[in-house]
Amino acid sequence: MMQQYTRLFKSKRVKICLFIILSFIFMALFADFISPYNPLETDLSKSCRPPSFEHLLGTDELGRDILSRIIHGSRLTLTISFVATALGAAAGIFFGVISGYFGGIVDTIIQRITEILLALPGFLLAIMFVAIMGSNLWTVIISVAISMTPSFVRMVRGLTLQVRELEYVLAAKQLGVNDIKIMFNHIIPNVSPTIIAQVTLNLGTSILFASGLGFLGIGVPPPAPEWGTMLGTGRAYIFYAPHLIISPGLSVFLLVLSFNIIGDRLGEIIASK
Amino acid sequence: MESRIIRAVDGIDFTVREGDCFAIVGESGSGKSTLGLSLIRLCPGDVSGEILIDGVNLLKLSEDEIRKFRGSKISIIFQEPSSALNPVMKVGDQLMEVFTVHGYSKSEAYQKSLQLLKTVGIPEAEKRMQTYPHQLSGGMKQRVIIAMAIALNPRLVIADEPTSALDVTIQAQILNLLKNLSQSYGLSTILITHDMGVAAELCNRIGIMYAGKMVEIGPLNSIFAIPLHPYTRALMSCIPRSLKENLKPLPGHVPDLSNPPKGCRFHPRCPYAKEVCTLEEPNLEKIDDRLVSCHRVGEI
Amino acid sequence: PQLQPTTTTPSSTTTSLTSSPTTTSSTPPITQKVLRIAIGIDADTLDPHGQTTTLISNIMSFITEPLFYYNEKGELIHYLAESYSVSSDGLKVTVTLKKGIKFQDGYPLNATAVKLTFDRLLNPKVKVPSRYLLDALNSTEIVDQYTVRFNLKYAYAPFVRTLTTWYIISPLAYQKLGEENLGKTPIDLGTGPLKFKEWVKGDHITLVRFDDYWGGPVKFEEVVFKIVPEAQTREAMLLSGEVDIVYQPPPADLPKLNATAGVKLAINPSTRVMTVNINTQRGPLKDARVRQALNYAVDKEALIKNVLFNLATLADSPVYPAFFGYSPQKVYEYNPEKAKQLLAEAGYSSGFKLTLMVPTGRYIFDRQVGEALQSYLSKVGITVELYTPDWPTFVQSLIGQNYTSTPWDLCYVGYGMTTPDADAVLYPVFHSSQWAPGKFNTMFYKNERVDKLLDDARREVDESKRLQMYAEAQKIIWEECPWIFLYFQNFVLAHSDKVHGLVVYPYETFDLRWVYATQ
Amino acid sequence: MELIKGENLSKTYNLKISLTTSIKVKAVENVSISISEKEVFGLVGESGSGKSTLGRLMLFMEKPDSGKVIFKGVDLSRAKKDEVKDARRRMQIVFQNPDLSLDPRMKIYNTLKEALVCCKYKGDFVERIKSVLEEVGLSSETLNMFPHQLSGGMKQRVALARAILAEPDFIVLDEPTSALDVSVQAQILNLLIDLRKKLNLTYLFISHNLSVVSYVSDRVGVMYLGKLVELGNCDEVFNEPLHPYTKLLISSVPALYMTKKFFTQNHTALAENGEENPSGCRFFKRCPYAKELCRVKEPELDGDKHKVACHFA
Amino acid sequence: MGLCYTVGGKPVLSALKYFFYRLLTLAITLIGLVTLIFILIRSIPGDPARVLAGMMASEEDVNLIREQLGLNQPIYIQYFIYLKNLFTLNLGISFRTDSPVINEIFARLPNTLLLAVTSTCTAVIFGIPLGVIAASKKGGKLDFLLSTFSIAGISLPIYWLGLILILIFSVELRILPAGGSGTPMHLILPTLTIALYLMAFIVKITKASVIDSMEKNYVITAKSKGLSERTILYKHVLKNALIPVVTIIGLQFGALLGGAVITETIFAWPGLGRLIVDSINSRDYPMVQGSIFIFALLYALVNLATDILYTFIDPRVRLK
Ligand SMILES: Nc1ncnc2c1ncn2[C@@H]1O[C@H](COP(=O)(O)OP(=O)(O)OP(=O)(O)O)[C@@H](O)[C@H]1O
Ligand SMILES: Nc1ncnc2c1ncn2[C@@H]1O[C@H](COP(=O)(O)OP(=O)(O)OP(=O)(O)O)[C@@H](O)[C@H]1O
Ligand SMILES: [Mg+2]
Ligand SMILES: [Mg+2]
Repeated sequence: MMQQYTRLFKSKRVKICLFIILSFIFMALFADFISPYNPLETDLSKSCRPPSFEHLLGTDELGRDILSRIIHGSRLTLTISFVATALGAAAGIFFGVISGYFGGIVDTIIQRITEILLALPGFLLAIMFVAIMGSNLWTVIISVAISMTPSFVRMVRGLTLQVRELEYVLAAKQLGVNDIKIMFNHIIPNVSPTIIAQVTLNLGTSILFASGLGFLGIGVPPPAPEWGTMLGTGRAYIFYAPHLIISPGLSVFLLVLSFNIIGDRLGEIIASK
Repeated sequence: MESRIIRAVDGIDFTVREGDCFAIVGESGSGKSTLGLSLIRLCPGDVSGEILIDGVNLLKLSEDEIRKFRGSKISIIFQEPSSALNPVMKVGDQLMEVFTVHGYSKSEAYQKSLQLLKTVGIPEAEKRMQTYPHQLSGGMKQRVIIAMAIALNPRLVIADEPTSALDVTIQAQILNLLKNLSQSYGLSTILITHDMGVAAELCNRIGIMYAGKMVEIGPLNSIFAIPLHPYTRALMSCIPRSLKENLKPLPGHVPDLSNPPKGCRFHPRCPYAKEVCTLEEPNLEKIDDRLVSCHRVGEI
Repeated sequence: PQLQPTTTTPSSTTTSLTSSPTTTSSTPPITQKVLRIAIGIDADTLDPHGQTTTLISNIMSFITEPLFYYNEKGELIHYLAESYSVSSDGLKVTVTLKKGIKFQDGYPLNATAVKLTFDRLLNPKVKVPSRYLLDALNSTEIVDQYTVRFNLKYAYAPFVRTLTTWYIISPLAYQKLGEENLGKTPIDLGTGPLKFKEWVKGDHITLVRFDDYWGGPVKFEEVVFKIVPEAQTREAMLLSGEVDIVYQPPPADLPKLNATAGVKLAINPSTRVMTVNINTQRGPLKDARVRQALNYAVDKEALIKNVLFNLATLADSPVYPAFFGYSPQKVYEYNPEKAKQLLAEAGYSSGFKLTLMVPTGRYIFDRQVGEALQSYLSKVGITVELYTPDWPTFVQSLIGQNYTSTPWDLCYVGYGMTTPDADAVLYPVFHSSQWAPGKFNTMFYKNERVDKLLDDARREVDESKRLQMYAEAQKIIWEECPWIFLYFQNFVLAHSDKVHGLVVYPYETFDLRWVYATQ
Repeated sequence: MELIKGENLSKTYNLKISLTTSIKVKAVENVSISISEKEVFGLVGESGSGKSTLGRLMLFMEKPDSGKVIFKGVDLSRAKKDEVKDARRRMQIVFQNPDLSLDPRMKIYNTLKEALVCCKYKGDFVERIKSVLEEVGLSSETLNMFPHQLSGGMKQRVALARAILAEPDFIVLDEPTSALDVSVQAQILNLLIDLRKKLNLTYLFISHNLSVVSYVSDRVGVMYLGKLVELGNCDEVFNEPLHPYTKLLISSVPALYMTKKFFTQNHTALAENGEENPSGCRFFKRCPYAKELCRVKEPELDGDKHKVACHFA
Repeated sequence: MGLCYTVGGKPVLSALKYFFYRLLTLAITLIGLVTLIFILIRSIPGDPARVLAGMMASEEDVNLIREQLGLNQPIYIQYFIYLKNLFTLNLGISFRTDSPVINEIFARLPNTLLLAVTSTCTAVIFGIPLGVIAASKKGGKLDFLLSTFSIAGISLPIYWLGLILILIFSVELRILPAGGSGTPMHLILPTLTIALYLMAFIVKITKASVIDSMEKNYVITAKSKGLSERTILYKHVLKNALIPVVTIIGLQFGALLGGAVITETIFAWPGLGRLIVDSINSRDYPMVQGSIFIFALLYALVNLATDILYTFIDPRVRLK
């Protein structure tokens, strides 16, 4: 198992991606120290300045330093991405394992609900959810999490169905190990590799999702420097000051790309096992 | 990915005579399948040495030439009948392919395929041509695969554990079929198996493989009667024969081929091992009607 | 580049519109047969009285026409009406119609049509979003074929000016369609220069020329309003020559558009006054000094210049300058020191926390303005949290709450007024009888003197006395600051330089009657 | 002394064979067997004949559709939950595929510990595990290893150790050696025989390998399509098979040492698949001796010690 | 499967029953969905009557409208009325436009479908061959290029891509319309935007699937018959490899409908996605409920179609 992960890091691509992700994490952690300006400090007289030595990535429509906003924005983006994925995956694992392991009526109910949620495009669900709860960091996180939960449930349930029929699970049952322990000790660890790959991919997807909400203007509320919101705002200035959308767009792209490459590689390794 | 060089087959040297059925027997992982695939040049790794069929060295042929050889001069039957057939292609089409790829017209191919299916004992051949593999039982599938292998009357058929995925009753039928075919067509066959019984049913000569090496080659009857190599001997005594006779199991297991033991590869498990065995690799020596590779063959 | 509001229209007419306002130039240009205009939203209904948006209402004004209208300065002019008179008690308004005008379906314009229109407007079963403007109207009666009389419930001086809103429809068409289908099926029902041709929902609305138009036929055969919700896309369509006129191009691109060859901009001030409503009944905001401090804390000129790309004109009164009753005040200059001082005087030197509600995508750069306001207020020690709900929630939070329950302390909002009279702004917004919920005094502002002035001015028939009253009221309001007074939003159209004769009114509307396009 | 008894056990599965179609498979139908203490009961038959299902039913791993299981005099289908749980712990199983019978993500120690925790073992876990490992012929180094570090035979030994740790009376061995090489198979078979003696175990030994079954079993049952067709002492069944199916099976085994042939080669070329014959004998279509009676009437398992279900045996 | 003893050999579940079962679960799902939407949309603050009446309308007018819309009734009655209407396939009358919801939807639906179909087709036509090429040249330069393209394609924010395409093709080059609909030219940019993402996705899964199939035993069998690599790839591998691809394209079609919200916004495409968002933003309850209902129905039908297509490609899952 450890070998799989060492194999992961043998790839050069993965190393680069990991480096990118770690740099964003570093930026997020030390944003207060490394960002050259206060990301919220407006100066209307300096609005929409193109990149210069003073402002490496230029300034935005209110004269705020874009680099500082990107740096501080990584905090939001990574928070949303990690927390939402963690919540979504946790819920997915919980319901998926229960549904797959116990079967019967519990399974039917969970499956029906999953189907209902899957029949509704996740993005619309998120739009409604944000509309109900008002947009703030938490509603964005929760709506991203909710929209990814059903497919997690599906996947985990499928894996659980396979694992629960395996001999070592049957043997544990015959020994009289209780269901909770079987789920925690046997099922979850054995479905986890596939889940980990999926989670990695979802880290990327959730960023696209959250920044999509931001782009539509219903993401993390202003003046927070969320990348998607920056993109959505910058879009109004696309001809006048294209630099407003270049760096947030690129940041989203790079981070998502890195998560996707790592997730893909993980998936390959797990499949090749 | 860390790469390890596995010499699955190492310095194997043997001949199969026309019309012979040669059995290769050995434990799992001893390199039997690798040997089989190498013979038809389908083994993913590097193959060195010489594979001569009617004097033609297969290893010297170009990719195109060897392709023409495959199916027509040399063919192979695999262990898992259910995965060896393309699940989304009709059985008939898969069978006809053998003919069409070697230059037959469609209609000829169809006629020949029908004939073949009858030969391998599939009733209602016309109907079966139109079915998909999953609609056939395991035994039937194996018959289809056998039909493909013998379609162009090849010089050599390699059968890699053709029956180990099948029930005994069906195994008996398939073995029977193979026997009849080789009698009536004069096929030369290499039968790869780990079951001495299966080898005994079908073959007249046998080679015992251990860890990528041949340890004993000779006529089946004499080897079964008096096994000379300690490994052959141990293998025989592992088979539960008559009722309640105690088994004498062979300790340990097949070595890791990426790092085989020095000297005689069998020495760690051999009750007769002496110092020479740990140092020097024995060669196949001719003893009476067979070849044996053991330092101590005369002493035990 | 600096952009100043420009007026593309030539001199105006005051009483009639028999002739085009264009300089009657010598060579008649080759005209383009089809005019293509990119707009942002689709119509919900084609009912001329059922409109909620200025834009669609604007399109309706090409098909149907009101009794009175305004010119590009915002002054009242006669349209279908020939003349009017008001009784001395102010309770009866008599309007004489022009003669010889025909509806597109052939029906003659007469008193019957006017009565039918106003009866429909008063019918509670009909959805009429601006019905509140007719609050004073009791009934309509036919005096003779070309004269109608409006009987009012109470003397309401601005009444005639409200008549600019109501389009007169043909009784014949109304009868043909019936109440339930009006608005769903395009039909010839007005006296305007253009007729319905086609409405493909979500895609386009096409109008064609009405050849017998009383003001003379327009110079193109057809106009297509393409529905393109994204400003960027609309702009791109103009640049790629797919459309001739673009409704509200993206403000940030105006400098670039202005510099683009072949593109012209029509930028005009509008009557939409943008303000920050202050909940005057809450915490520190009860104190007028605090509210004044808020006014001093915001650099409106910088906002206009840097955030709004000059798409606004600084407000020196809540009333639009061309409106009856406008009286200019001294603008609160940007003076954060003074603001801090005022706050200290009020006992809030250490600051406090407020919530600012801002709609998103409703007004020009509304969210950006919100963020800038937040930033300005933080500089005088006031922590502001932004609340950015979508429009329905915004409206609910604005006018659906009482003064204790509003989820905001400050609210960025605009009031677009269609009646060119100070009463239209001051009464519903500042009179204490108009407190929310359900009404528009959402600042919960109350000043007895102002109340009295506004009450009296409504009933006063003498216009000079009314002017005085409004001047006083504006002065008091200005000093008490229930708003952070900001600016009047500008209205922009971008068009190809082949388009000539476009007239823009300060009501965020434009007129196509004199438009022609060269090829 | 009878240890466990299955009475009229039946189990039907729904088998999905395509998107729209599923069929009912009567995996086990009306089978009764009883196994005495310290006995090894062998079960043979072709693939799909219901051997494993019968094994699982006996373990109460799966509830039978009808019939009952009586373990040490307790009727499990009527017993209380706790009693069933307790009884099940006293019945263990070792599976065919060594790769699947151990959790790949658990160290051997933890896998084995689980068994001890379940039977509420009071003593020192490590001691006990070590001693059992020794019994199955493994060194204590194995404890810290993961399954993938072990060979197939070792895994099978661990699986056996896990079963033994639960202190069972009865173990179902479901083809415990068929995935192993002959050499390793021989080791495991000998180990099984030793353990039985040492620990007074009772086995249900399932296999399709007749020579292996004949090597370890005292009594043997032959299954065909969910039915027990022959049952008797091992020697008797293999030397004097009564049922044509048993004869077919025995003569199908490649003749290395088993010399007795009950059919000529031609007989084995009979239609290979068990086609249905709903009313009569299930072996009808494959049976060279079939008569009209066999088509219409299903034979009962009959006989004294050596039972057979054939009208003409 | 080995031997099995069947009960009379008859399928327990016939094709008819299977479809009936599918329809039943679909119905349950849809009812669940409309209920969920019913609750959700009503939980969003904001009063549809007020939105309709306009900000400056008087309270009386608003109340009047509320009454006309039936919003003054208790919520559960509204729900039952809604359900009752739904059973007669009556989706109600739009608050905003006063015309039947179904008409509004059918005015937009073809546009959304058109976009979905053109982009899916484009993506399939290019994506599958490229995927196959990448797989057959596994480890080569071309493969590297294609895999890089595909992973980048999936990671690209679609809204960004759309804007950049507009910038290039409409503004700079002025060769394609930036938005709107009507002519085939209008279709190009939105199709490209969606197709690029989808294609990247299809390349990825096709490659994986082909590689997976190439490792199957039947490929060795085919080789041993003397077939060339090419023949094996196109005759044996591809059909097997396409089976998972088809399913995923079916699933993606649903995701694509969801993504329509964004693309339709950027390209001013008058489709269902925009309609839904606009209706949410104006609290047009019947319209939101109706269009999501149709959306889900469509998605379910696509999935059903995928299942049926499946049976054509994979003989193992034949519908009996
Ligand atoms: N493609 C391959 N890559 C790496 N190692 C391989 C490959 N194929 C075979 N081997 C290794 O070569 C050795 C011989 O394998 P082979 O399959 O030839 O044995 P076998 O005798 O056929 O065994 P079995 O009886 O299980 O079929 C094994 O150790 C195996 O792990
Ligand atoms: N969980 C299950 N669901 C559906 N069908 C099953 C299930 N388990 C077994 N069957 C079916 O029941 C029949 C008997 O299966 P069983 O596994 O008992 O046979 P077996 O004799 O053990 O075969 P093998 O020798 O292959 O292990 C088979 O046709 C099988 O397909
Ligand atoms: Mg092999
Ligand atoms: Mg079994």
